[in-house]
Amino acid sequence: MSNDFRIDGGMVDRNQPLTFKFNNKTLHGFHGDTLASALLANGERLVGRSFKYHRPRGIFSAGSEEPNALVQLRSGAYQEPNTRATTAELFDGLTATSQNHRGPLGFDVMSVTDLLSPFIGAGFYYKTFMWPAAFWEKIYEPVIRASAGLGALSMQEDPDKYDKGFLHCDLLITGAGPSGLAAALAAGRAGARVILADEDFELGGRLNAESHEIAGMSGRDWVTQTRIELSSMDNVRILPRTTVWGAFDHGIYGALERKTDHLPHAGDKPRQVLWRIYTKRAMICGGATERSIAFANNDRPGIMLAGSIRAYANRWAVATGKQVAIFTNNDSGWQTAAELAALGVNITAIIDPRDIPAPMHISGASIAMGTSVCNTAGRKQLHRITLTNGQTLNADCLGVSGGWSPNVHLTCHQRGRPVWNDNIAGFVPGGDLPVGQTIAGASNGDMTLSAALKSGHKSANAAIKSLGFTPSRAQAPRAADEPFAIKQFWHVTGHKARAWVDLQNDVTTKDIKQSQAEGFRAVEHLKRYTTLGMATDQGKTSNILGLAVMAEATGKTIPETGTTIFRPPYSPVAIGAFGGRERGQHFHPTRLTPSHKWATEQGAEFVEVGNWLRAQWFHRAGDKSWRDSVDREVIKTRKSVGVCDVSTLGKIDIKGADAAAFLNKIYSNPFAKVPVGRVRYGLMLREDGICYDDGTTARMSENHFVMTTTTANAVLVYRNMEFARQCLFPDMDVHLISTTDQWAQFAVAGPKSRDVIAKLADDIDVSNDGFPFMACADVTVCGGTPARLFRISFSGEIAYELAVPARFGDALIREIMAAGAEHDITPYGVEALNVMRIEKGHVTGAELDGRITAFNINMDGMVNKKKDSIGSTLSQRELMIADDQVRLVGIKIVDKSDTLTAGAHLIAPDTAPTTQNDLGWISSVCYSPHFDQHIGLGFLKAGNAKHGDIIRAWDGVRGTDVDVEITSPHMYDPEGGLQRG
Amino acid sequence: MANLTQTSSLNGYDQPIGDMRLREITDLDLTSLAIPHKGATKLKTAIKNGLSLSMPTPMKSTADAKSRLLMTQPDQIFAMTPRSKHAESTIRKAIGDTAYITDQTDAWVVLELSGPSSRTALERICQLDLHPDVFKKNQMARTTMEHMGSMIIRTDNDTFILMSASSSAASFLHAVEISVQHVS
Amino acid sequence: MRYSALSILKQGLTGNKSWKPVWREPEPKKSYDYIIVGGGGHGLATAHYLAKVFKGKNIAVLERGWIGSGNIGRNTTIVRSNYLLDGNQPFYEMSVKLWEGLEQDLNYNAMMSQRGILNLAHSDGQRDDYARRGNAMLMSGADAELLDRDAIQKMCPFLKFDDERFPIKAGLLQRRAGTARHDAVAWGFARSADQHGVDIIQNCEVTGFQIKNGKCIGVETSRGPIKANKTAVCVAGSSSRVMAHAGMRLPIESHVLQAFVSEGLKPTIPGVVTYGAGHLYISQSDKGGLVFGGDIDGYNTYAQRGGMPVVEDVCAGAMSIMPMVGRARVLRMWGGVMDMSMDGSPFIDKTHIDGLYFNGGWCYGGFKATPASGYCYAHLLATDTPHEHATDFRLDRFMRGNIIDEKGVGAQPNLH
Amino acid sequence: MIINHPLLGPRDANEFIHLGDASLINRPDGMADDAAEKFHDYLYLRDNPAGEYRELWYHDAGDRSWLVVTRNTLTHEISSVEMARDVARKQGRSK
Repeated sequence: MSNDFRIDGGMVDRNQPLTFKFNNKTLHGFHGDTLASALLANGERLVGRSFKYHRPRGIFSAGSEEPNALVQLRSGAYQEPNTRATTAELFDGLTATSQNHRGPLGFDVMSVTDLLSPFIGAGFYYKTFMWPAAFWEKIYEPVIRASAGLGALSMQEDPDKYDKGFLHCDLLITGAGPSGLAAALAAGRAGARVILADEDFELGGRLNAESHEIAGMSGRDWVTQTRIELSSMDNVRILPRTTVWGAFDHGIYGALERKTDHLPHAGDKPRQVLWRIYTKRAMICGGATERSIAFANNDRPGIMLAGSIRAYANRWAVATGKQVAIFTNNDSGWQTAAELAALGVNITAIIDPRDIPAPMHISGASIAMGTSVCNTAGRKQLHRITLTNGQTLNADCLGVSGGWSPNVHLTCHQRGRPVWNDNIAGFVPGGDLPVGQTIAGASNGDMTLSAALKSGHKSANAAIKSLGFTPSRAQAPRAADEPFAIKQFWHVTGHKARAWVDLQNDVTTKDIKQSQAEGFRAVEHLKRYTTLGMATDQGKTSNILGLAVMAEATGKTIPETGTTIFRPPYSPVAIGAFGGRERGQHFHPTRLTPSHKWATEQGAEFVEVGNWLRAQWFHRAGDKSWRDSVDREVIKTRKSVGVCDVSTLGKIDIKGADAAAFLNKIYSNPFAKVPVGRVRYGLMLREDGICYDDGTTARMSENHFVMTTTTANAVLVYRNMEFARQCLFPDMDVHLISTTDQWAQFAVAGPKSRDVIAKLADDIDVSNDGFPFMACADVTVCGGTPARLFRISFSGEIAYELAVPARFGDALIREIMAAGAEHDITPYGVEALNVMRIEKGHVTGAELDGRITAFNINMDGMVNKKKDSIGSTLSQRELMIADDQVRLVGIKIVDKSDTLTAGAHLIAPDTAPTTQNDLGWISSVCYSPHFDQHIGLGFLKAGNAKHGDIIRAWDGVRGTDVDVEITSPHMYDPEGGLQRG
Repeated sequence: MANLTQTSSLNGYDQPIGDMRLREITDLDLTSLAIPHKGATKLKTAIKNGLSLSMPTPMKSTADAKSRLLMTQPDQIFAMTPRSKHAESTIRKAIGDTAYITDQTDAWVVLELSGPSSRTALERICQLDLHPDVFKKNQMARTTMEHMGSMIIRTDNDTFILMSASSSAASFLHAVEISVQHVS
Repeated sequence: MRYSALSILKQGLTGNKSWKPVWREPEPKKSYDYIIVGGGGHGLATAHYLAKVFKGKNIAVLERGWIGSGNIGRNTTIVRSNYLLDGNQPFYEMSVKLWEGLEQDLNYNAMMSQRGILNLAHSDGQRDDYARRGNAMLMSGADAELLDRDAIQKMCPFLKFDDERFPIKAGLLQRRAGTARHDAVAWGFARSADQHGVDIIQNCEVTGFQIKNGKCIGVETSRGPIKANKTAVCVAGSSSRVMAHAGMRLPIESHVLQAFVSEGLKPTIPGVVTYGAGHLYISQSDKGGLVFGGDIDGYNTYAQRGGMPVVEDVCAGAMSIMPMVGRARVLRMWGGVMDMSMDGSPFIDKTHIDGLYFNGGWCYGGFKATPASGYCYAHLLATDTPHEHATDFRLDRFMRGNIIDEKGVGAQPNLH
Repeated sequence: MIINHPLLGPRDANEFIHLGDASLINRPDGMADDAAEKFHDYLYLRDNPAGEYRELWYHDAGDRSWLVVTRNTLTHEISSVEMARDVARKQGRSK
């Protein structure tokens, strides 16, 4: 196999060779590799193209900060764009393709944009593409869009599953590097509940990437020993492959665990789990990220962060070049060089801009102090560098270290504003940190190993002590402090070619200078104008460099120029993971009525109403369309008898000595004196005087009412009544018990309904005298099953509603059907219900849309002015009861062959459909078999005075315009004789 | 006329999944006992005398082998007692008119999840801290699971009662089932 | 400097060395005819129209931080006029018309892109509601189309039409709606206002009003007192705080609205799509990021951050109507503080204090309103009468009962 | 956010529904002469402070209590949580 760049050692498992494909080329790696390490081992240097100029790019880093090596991982519906090759674990059969190029990766035709760079610098698009105006959408923008963007979605439904979960701990430690592990040991040994999370699949952080000694053993052995100890503690939970991505209020952290991304297939398990972690304390042990230095053509494949070269060699046993040069302004670059040399990597040169003696000697390497790299050559692969001393060197890999930036991301999620620290040349956490959060190790500016271990240990002990735990006596693990001197050196000037700051978004030092010249000097202006730090890496390697270049341009210091803050997430999180299980069938819970099984057997078509599935109509042999079914159901109900499951209506039992007084406050019409055994229609207003619900409420006994609400508003009505009960009338003896799910309730309606009820109800006189319109009673049915019977009517016919405990609902509907068989009883669905209520002029949610007053629905008389009920005062505001306000009207078409449509607006004959001429709208329509035509309900300005008028229903979006006659809304049996019969 | 036959929300579902068992419980009466204004002391005595149980407190249920009482609202108790013919009358016999009694037997679906991994499974659906030092035996809470209002009671180390609205019983079962499957 | 392809070419060939600041940085004068408090989109637009259209002179915009630092720079960039109510729709349609000519008016490309907005309907009732709204739009002179499933399928084949719960039944399309580049709108208005002589003063916080005998004669600022004949407050997000300096309580609460952007992707979504059975609106920026959002978090706050439930809710919506976005990743989430008014509609009005004017209460809909808000506010400032399309945006409308409640949820700001 | 319920201890705010300013407890007398003006101010005008704020939350997925939460709108720090019923009684409301 062609692992030409593989060296000895490392943490890859050579006993588990893996095969994978990049751009269709078959390559080989080992278990423990990332896609990036395996590509480098195979000598693949060109892996992608930059965002704007389509410059050839190689692997730049070894972690989640990667700006260049973004690939489309997997294929088909599993294709995952913009995946960092540096964090993708290698598995057998992995496929990946490069992205953002037209034609092969090596010959991207879009790279012509690179030649146009003088004309397409920062903000160029704000200054052009304006003429002619119509060209923007048609020509300019499509071209921009096609060349922008990065990877592509498959456009197929994501086939994977996602899950969510909830964890609780005393102490969350994010990052399992030296400080995080030291912290976990301290807190774990003291007995605190600890969660230790790391985005990597190996614990250890930089101890895997570098060569250190801790407590007398190698850093890597110490990690192993620590992992074993932590794993043995019941109170410690280790979450590798888990990125803590957000710090939210009150100690809540968001984390994403990648469960199966390292496997060829997820099986039937979730691919990722989105954890919400409730913490009492949290420690950020997130380490630091290395950054680059700006110099001409510093973006070529082969130019990498120095520390990542060290990581590839130590952890993955990969030499990233045959001739490696190091350009560093700090001591860590020298340690990198020394370790690489020790591992047998050929170091050709070390270039350091500092005017100090060379910190060490590296065998075979030429050393240039006080010198910088000022240019490079090699389009698809670095092959030469030029130094400021005029020297030219051959190199196929250049490691750059511009210093290390503490990972302060999670400290900024709640207003924290990092502060500049000159000693480490970086921002450290500052400002308002999230409550309960502390920071340790390099994240806090403790850049050396011993300091990191100590601060992890110490901060953990302080955190658990504040929770009442007694820290163990163990000391912090011992290690040496490596040298960490740095000179603030950002930018090699004096060369004309572009020097990159943000590699992914192609922001160069020239762009930053132009931004300065044009007045975009505030940090946020700079970012927004140049797009610095806006790419998928969110500027992890570029923000501070950009700030420094701006500071240079304005002649200010970095802290005077500003700071850099980060928003969640720390690294990007899949939309699917946020969505979790809530997809398709399980987007919301589904509620089923007690007769659901029976209705399914009866050929019901169901419709979703506020999570309920309700029978819309029942298909019968001979029905040619749904209209046939609905017409049949209406006609048979009006002629004989029909039955409908109305269990979805909200039901609230209201109990207590003050129940009647309470309802009198809640309803706008009087309720104090409803007799026991009677039902009353009630109208509920919001405090602003708008109707929001209506329904019937039955007084079952002195201290017991049963309220019905509309299906949609059950929860809201309950909540509002709890508000009134607890906050407005706290001493009333009244109690609310939601009983919606307790009862199966069926409306039995039609002239023969009394016969049906008489057969079912035990020992009750259902004659009109014995049980008149608006009567109610606790009864039993079918030989002793407890039930409630109400004589109420929505259809306008003689009608009853019969309720039994829900477990008897299936049996009851079958008994009702049997009892009604002699009258050819018909089940009816919500469509027929709707037809009958429109014929009758009853309002529903289509009318009560949250803007409608009692006045609008001609029920102003129901707002009792002699009592103080919710909404009564504000319902009387001048413009809400003005004569020209809309009123509920009935609508019939003039030419019966026309159809009516809901949503049409009402306008006068011979006027244009304009806002000024708008007279109202149609809220509900249906075909009425009774009237043999379409009818509707609607709202018309001063509509009460216009019954009999002919006007127009104009429906521009549907292209219709029909003459209609305005009528009373009570079209069917306006006197109401039938329902009282 | 024949008595009406009963059905249960999940037809007596009972399944072993991994090292766990998930089943529907259908042999209980559920009633809510609203405490009349200033009537808590009276009710407490009545419960002691009539049900031989002490008054539950906001997070702690009281129970014996047959029955369990929960405090579901500051002025409402929830009783889980052996299934009888008429829940309200049965409770009224025990405590008289010391509370406003409302039958809730049919308003809830009751599941029991038991087995060593049950807490791990519940991590995927229940946001409460169920660590045995925090959520102890007989502790109860009302909360939300997959956007469904629910109740959870720890009846033993690895045994939990989970309750939710009966109309969405199938959705609730699915949510619990998936949580169990995902960790087994 | 006039911007054009030629200017870019010239600069490019000469090393991009002569670009000038887009706006001056003047010191504040002792007094102005007009002070506009707030250098956000609306304030800058007001300055532009006041100077350019209404020929106002001696105008300053005072900005506490950097211009465009408020909600103009932290929104989901949607422009539309698809409102239902008479009090709103003509105003927003006026705004869309101003957007359509904005680039030429400003000589600045704000990338107004009329890619259309599609509101999906998932039930017959919702379709009828959209019909009523679409008709109101047509009546105001706007465009609107009620699409059936097939027409939607042609436009957006990636949607999940046969969702088990909320299948797509219809949609309301406004083709002239779209998106714009938010920051550029602020910069474009600022540049034009500056060129018309307006002093844009950054880092100048108003700390009080000088009120004498019931008249406002100037402001106190962090850079000293400044006199003004007319003081126009335009600080949505901070309205209550600023107006409290004048002793006013407003029908406004502050809430946070979060927005989200994904990593850059090749063209995926053509225009703006909204979900009718959940909380989601989504579009794609020119850079390729999916830009999306949903409901406000629901509690009062002045902190520009929200919680996890909203992003989960919004993404669940996305997975329901377009499950092909599952593997796209959320790159960044942020929050903006909204002036949530008591009926969900804004205010452009005089106050009871002579010389003090108020513009605010834009809820989460202020971006699209930017040009019309600026125009109508400038009209009010210049003429002391409301513009014909902004007659209902009065502070006394709750007293009189002239409520403009698009959502129909009443006096509860977190529901609007 | 986490709301420390006086009876139930800390609970995720997602179990609660937010209503608004705690002054909504002080519903005016609808029969008073100046009721129209009082109700306007009560329902529509807000202090909307940037800082300490007393607000009403409802424990929807919990014990159905209404709570008065004192929370800082700049930092979200919660300094006290009370049962709204107790607050209402303290403010003189009864039946």
